[in-house]
Amino acid sequence: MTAFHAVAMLSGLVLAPLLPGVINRTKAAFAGRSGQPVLQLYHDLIKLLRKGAVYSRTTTWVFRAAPAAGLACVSGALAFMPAASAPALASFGGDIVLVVYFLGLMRFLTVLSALDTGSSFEGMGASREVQFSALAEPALFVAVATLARVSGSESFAGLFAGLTPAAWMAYGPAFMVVLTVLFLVFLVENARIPVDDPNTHLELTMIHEVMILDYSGPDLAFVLYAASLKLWLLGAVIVNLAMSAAGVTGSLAFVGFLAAMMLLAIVVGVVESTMARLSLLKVPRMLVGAVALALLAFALAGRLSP
Amino acid sequence: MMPLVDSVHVLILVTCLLLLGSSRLGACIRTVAIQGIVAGGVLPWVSSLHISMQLLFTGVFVMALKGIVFPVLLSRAMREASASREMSPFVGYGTSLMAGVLFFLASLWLGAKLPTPDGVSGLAVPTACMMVSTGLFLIIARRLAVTQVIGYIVVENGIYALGLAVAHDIPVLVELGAMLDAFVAVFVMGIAIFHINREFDHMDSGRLNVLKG
Amino acid sequence: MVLLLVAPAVAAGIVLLLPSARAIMRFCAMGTITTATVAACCAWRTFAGGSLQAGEWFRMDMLSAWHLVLMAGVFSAVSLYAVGYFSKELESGAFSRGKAARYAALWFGAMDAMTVVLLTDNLGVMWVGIEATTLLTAFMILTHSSPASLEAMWKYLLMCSVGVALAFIGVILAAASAESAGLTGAQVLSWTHLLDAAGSLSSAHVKMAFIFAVVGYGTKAGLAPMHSWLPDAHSQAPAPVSAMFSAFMLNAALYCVLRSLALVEAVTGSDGWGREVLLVLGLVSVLLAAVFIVGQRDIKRLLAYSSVEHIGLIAVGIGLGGAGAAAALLHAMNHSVAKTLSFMSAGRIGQAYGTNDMRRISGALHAEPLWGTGLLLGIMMLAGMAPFGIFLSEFLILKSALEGGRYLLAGALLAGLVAVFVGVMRHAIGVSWGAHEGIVRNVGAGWLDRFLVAGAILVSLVLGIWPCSRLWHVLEMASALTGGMP
Amino acid sequence: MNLILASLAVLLAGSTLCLLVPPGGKRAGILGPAIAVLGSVLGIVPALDAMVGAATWQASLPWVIPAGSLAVGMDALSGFFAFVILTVSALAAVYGHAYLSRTGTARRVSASWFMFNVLVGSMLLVVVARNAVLFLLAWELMSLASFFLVMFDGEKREVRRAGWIYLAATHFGTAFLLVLFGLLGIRSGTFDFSGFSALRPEPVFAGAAFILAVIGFGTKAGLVPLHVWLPEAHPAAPSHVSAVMSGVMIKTGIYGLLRFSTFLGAPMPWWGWTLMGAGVLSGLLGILSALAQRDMKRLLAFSSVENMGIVAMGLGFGFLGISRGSFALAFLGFAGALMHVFNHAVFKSLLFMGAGSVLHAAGTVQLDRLGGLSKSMPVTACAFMVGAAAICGLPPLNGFLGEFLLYRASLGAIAGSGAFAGMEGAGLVLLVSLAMVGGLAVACFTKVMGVVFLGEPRDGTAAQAHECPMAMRLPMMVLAAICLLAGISAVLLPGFVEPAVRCVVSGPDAVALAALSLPEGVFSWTAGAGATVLLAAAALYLLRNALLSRRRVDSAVTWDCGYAAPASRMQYTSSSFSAPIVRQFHAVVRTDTTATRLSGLFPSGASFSSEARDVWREHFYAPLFKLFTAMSARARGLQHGRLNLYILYIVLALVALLAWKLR
Repeated sequence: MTAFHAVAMLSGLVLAPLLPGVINRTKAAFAGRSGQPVLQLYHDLIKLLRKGAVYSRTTTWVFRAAPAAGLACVSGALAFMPAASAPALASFGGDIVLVVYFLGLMRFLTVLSALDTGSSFEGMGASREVQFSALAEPALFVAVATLARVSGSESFAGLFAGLTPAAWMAYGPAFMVVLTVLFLVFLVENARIPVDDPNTHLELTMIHEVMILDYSGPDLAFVLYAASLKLWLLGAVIVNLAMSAAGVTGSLAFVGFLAAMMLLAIVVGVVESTMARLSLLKVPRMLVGAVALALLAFALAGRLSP
Repeated sequence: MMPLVDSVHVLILVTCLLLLGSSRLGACIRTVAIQGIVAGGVLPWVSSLHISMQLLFTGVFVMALKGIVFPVLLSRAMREASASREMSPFVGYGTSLMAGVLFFLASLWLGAKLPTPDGVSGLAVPTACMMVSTGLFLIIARRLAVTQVIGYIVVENGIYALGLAVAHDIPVLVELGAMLDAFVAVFVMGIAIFHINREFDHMDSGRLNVLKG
Repeated sequence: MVLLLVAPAVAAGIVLLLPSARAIMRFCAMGTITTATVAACCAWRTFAGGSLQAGEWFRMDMLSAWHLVLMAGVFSAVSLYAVGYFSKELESGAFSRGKAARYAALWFGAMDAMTVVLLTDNLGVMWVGIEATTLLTAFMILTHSSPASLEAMWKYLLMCSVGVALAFIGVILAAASAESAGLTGAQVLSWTHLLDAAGSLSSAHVKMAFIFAVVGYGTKAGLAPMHSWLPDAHSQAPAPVSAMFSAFMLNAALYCVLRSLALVEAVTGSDGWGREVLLVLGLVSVLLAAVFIVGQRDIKRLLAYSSVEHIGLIAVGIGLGGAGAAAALLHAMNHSVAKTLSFMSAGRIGQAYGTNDMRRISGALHAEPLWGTGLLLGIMMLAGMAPFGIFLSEFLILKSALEGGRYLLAGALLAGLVAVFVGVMRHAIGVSWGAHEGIVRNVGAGWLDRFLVAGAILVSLVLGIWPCSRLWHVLEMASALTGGMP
Repeated sequence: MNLILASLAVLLAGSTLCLLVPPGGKRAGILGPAIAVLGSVLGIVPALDAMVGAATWQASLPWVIPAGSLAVGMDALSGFFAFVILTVSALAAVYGHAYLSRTGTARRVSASWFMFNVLVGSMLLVVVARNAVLFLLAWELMSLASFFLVMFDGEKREVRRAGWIYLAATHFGTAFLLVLFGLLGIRSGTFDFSGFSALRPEPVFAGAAFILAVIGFGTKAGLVPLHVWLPEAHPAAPSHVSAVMSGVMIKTGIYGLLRFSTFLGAPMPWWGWTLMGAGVLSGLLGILSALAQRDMKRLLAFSSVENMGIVAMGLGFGFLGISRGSFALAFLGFAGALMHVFNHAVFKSLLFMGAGSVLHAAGTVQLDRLGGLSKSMPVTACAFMVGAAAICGLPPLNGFLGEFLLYRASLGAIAGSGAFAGMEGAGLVLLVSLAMVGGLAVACFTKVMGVVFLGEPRDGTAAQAHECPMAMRLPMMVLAAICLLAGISAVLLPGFVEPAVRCVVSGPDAVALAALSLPEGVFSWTAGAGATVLLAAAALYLLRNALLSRRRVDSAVTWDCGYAAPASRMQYTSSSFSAPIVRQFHAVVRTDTTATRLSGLFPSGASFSSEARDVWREHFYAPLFKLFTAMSARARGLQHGRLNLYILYIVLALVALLAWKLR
């Protein structure tokens, strides 16, 4: 392991808070506003870290420990994610599972801390969170498995390394479907429109935001930072897959990767500006659709010849 | 000898039909007594080739038992229960008679299955079977306890006749033992009838159906 | 051996002279145990040294010795139990000296008749013995005179008399078959002689004789569909009588079937002609019992149907032949132990609750710890739970069925057993646990009762876990007498 | 060997001592667990020895049951299960000591301990038996003992019902085992396992035997649709017994399946598919039903069905792998299944103990009446949370390891489609099912944890709860520590299951045997990552503390969206938490709801309740039983009390026999 191996992870850790900023700017542009600065989240984080905190009397140590642990989890997951030509900090066969399960642990803690407050709104959000993720997880796994089937590797690093422009030539249709699925999962997992609206202020309709209502100070900073890291992590999956079609290598690829991440954020912003939030009852249907699409992609990958 | 033997058999068959067709208990008791005397006493004498003292003795014993003891016991039971006729049997009398004919045909078939020893009338086994089946039918198709005991006696008669027909050498001890048992059985049944009558004020065994399931 | 035949008759006479009901019951127990001890000694000699012969008429071989042991055990245990059982009845005034004397006299009479059945070498005498058993025991049902018990007694009497009359036809036909073999005199009814001359017997006669014997003795043994008297008689008789009926009298009748089976198998060349009949009747019994156990409400009727089931199982085992027959004989012993225990306990629990209706009995384990435990474990044994004996013998019977390639039979048998288990345990759980409402008369339990319950459980455990090899050896030899090895 | 026998002797013979002490006194409550602990400790070391493949032995004493021999033995497979059984049982005994003395009726304590020790002893005997008759006896003894333990609170109607269903189900399973053993015994001429393993059965026979084994052992293991007894019996038992039953007893079914599969020769693909099918069904149905429950112990019981489903998936995948010649994949399947067996034993017994403590503290395990217990019972809450996270398969706890191996197996099958032709379908099924089940498990256990331990008490009794005594806390802490240590010291673990798997996959050649090992360093990666994340979390937490130490930290009420009078009863309940998910799967999980309509301007007294029903029980077993009862009720007309017809039966039987035999 050399210093070079840390580049992918470090870039994520440093640049992740940029993504919400880009998204917000995009949305503001669509709305004709000038909007927040792109670096707004960095300011927020620093400000929050300097503040004191207010805790609900109902809460226990679970509530206090969850943000720190959740941040650790998502950072741990990030260690296995390459950034195009920049290799992952660590990689081994099956790290896909570990990454997904680190995210699972983070969700576990978030949900528990929401329930810890005893608020019925937070309970509502927690319930929705686990419901949607129970469907999003299979979709993600099958989508990734489709890639694994083609590339013959069981780790993220190997996965993307194994996907060459040649493979894209052969499996292009399947990969396009996989991209769609991954994008859906990305939206769901990061609580974006059309599943959730991060900007709403009506507790009844929120999912992720309502679960963290009671956090303040450094805890809220951890939570927000972790959310942006998760956005980066899942975005990286999409971008890595898309980048593999281009077949560029070297530092150019890494720069391309960063650019693509920003592009992804813009796309999200466009989606959020042009779409309405789905009715909560329709979200499961969309997710089942995602699973079905993923299975279709898996079958396609078997049918198409290399 | 054969015509005589056969006519005795026919007589027995007729008693069977009488039992099947009669509703009067008194008549039934008399008929079964006659049947007992004929089957137990007359039949062995006329059908056996050599009459021994043993046979003679058994015959007298059986005749006494079936001709005198059983009818007396039954009549007493009947009187105590103050029932003189079977009012509504499970199977009507006409049907019973038709069933009797069927039994006879079945008995003939069964008789054909069993090789008859030399010197024994071809009717012997069917007649015995006819008696057994008639007795069983009486037990099944009649309501009164007395009639059922009569049926049981007919079965015993039939068995006795069957024994005579197929096996000459059954030791007398066993034969007597069998008779004794039959006697005790009827005796015990008589007591039971008495009890039933006392407890339930009727001796309709068709109504003895509290215990079920 | 002669002593065995005479002693009960003498005892029956003595009983009539004793002054009080308690003395009679005590004497009854002592007399029974003494006789049983003698019987056990005789049986032991047979196991050790082969058949015993006593004159022309009596003979004891492995099969009869085995049943004699069963009889000795069942009669001893039940007579001991009866002391406690009836003393409770005496207190409540439902029992008197006269009844005690009649009961005890009939008890010894029945014992004598059954001993005759087991020891005789003569078909006719055997038949007489069975018929005598019917007549004697009929009045034992009537110990507590009630309309229901009278009805039960009447049904028992008439059905068994008719059945046994049919069996007599079998005796006659068997004797007739000997004609062609040239046997004379008492020989025509002697098992030994008939078996020796098996080759030259008239097979048509023997076959028909067997069918009559199966139906006739089967009625008395409680094989379905001739079993109908059994639940009535068992439920109405006092518990000691039910226990004796179920745990041994049925076996005595089945013993007669086994003897006939040996003959017919010898004549037809051991090709299973007769065993098939037992297989079918046994299977029908098991399945039918299953159906009746599921919805049963009366605890003693439940146990009675369980007897039908187990007699059916024994019949199936015998019908399978070979190791199956040996297992069936073992099963007979297991069943006797378990059934004695169950009926003893059920009787006392019935006394305590004043009813046999299982819907009104609950929490027996709590209300009557000893008898509740006895009943629960007894029913569990009967249902075939390991590690009790019945589990083992059922397994061996089943294995034997599989060994013979009778998969369908094994499947049906298992289905029946599972159904019985499910049905019977539902009742057992309801009876044993739960709250006991209303007044429960405490029937108590003396040291003798403890000894009986613990003894039965222990015997069943030993039979299930560690039946000594000598026992198995005896069983194999005894089962060989039921119609040869296939 | 001697130690194992000594352990058996202590457990089985020593148990009778429990009956000798006065039933009510304190002595029974100490003697019983002491015997269990002593017996277990004696056996653990040799079991561990055997498990790592160090000490295997066989011994046989003559036994007089026909074809029986007192053959016992120990190999890695037995050692593995024996280790699991004894470890959990010893801890459960310690827990039970305090639990029973607090909640049990004093009268029955001694009988209960007698049965407990018999249960532990018979479970041990099951895994060391090397003779089918002995195995069966031990198997039945196990059922019997556990039945009595379930009936501990027999005065409750639902407990009686549960006991009956349990007994019926276990006997149903045994019936199939009887046939299985009978067939094997006849085929090999002996009932010794050594004779069984010498069999080389043809496919038809082996297939039939496999089906029998799956039904027979699957009933004990609680695989759908043979699971109906499990959610009834496990909650009904006292909690330390539930821990043993759910934690280890049902595993004997897995042991039996594995052991007997080794006698049946090379597996066929459909064996694997059958098991995987049962596993997927159990996994999904189990976790969905668990999610719908409102009773904590029933929920845990259904979750056991789910976990056994995961184990069955792994086994099925393993069999499939062998039949297709992919030994490396098969190894992953088996190893994952076995590891999950161990893990489930640890965290399920932990969770049941936690439920027991809740019952002990708050007097109920109805989820909707609990809440906020973590303040009054912090140790229990902490241990329970570790268990809950572990059962969801989350790293860095032990639950992750088994599931990870299974994921590896499925990904391996998918990624290596060239080499393992025909396995990618199975891999996909495994992957999707695991992901589904995993996601739902998170939903299920966040619900329990959140509703029971977090938030505010919903009920007066829950508010007065108190921490349980040390003897109850200690076993939970030990188990939680095992969850954590097993998760982050994973480097040691391959040696744990590898020898056991080698026992199952007998027969392949040397090359295949060489493939039977874990990929190098897999566990060191997961363990390292887990430990790192744990350290990072700790560091971040310290950072947070450091930041806050210089700031003002206030406390207030929970943000209630401006509502004026929040009350604890307004909290999300377990039903409301799980309702959306359960509704989504209403095809397989039915929830009956009863609600009173609101009426009037000022409605009052509204109520709402919901109850989850088991589809299989409601729509399959209950109608079946009803049908049988109805049929038997009709057949009972045969016994109508009419003597005449009874005699007619005799005559008909006679005629029928005559007609049949003398045609």
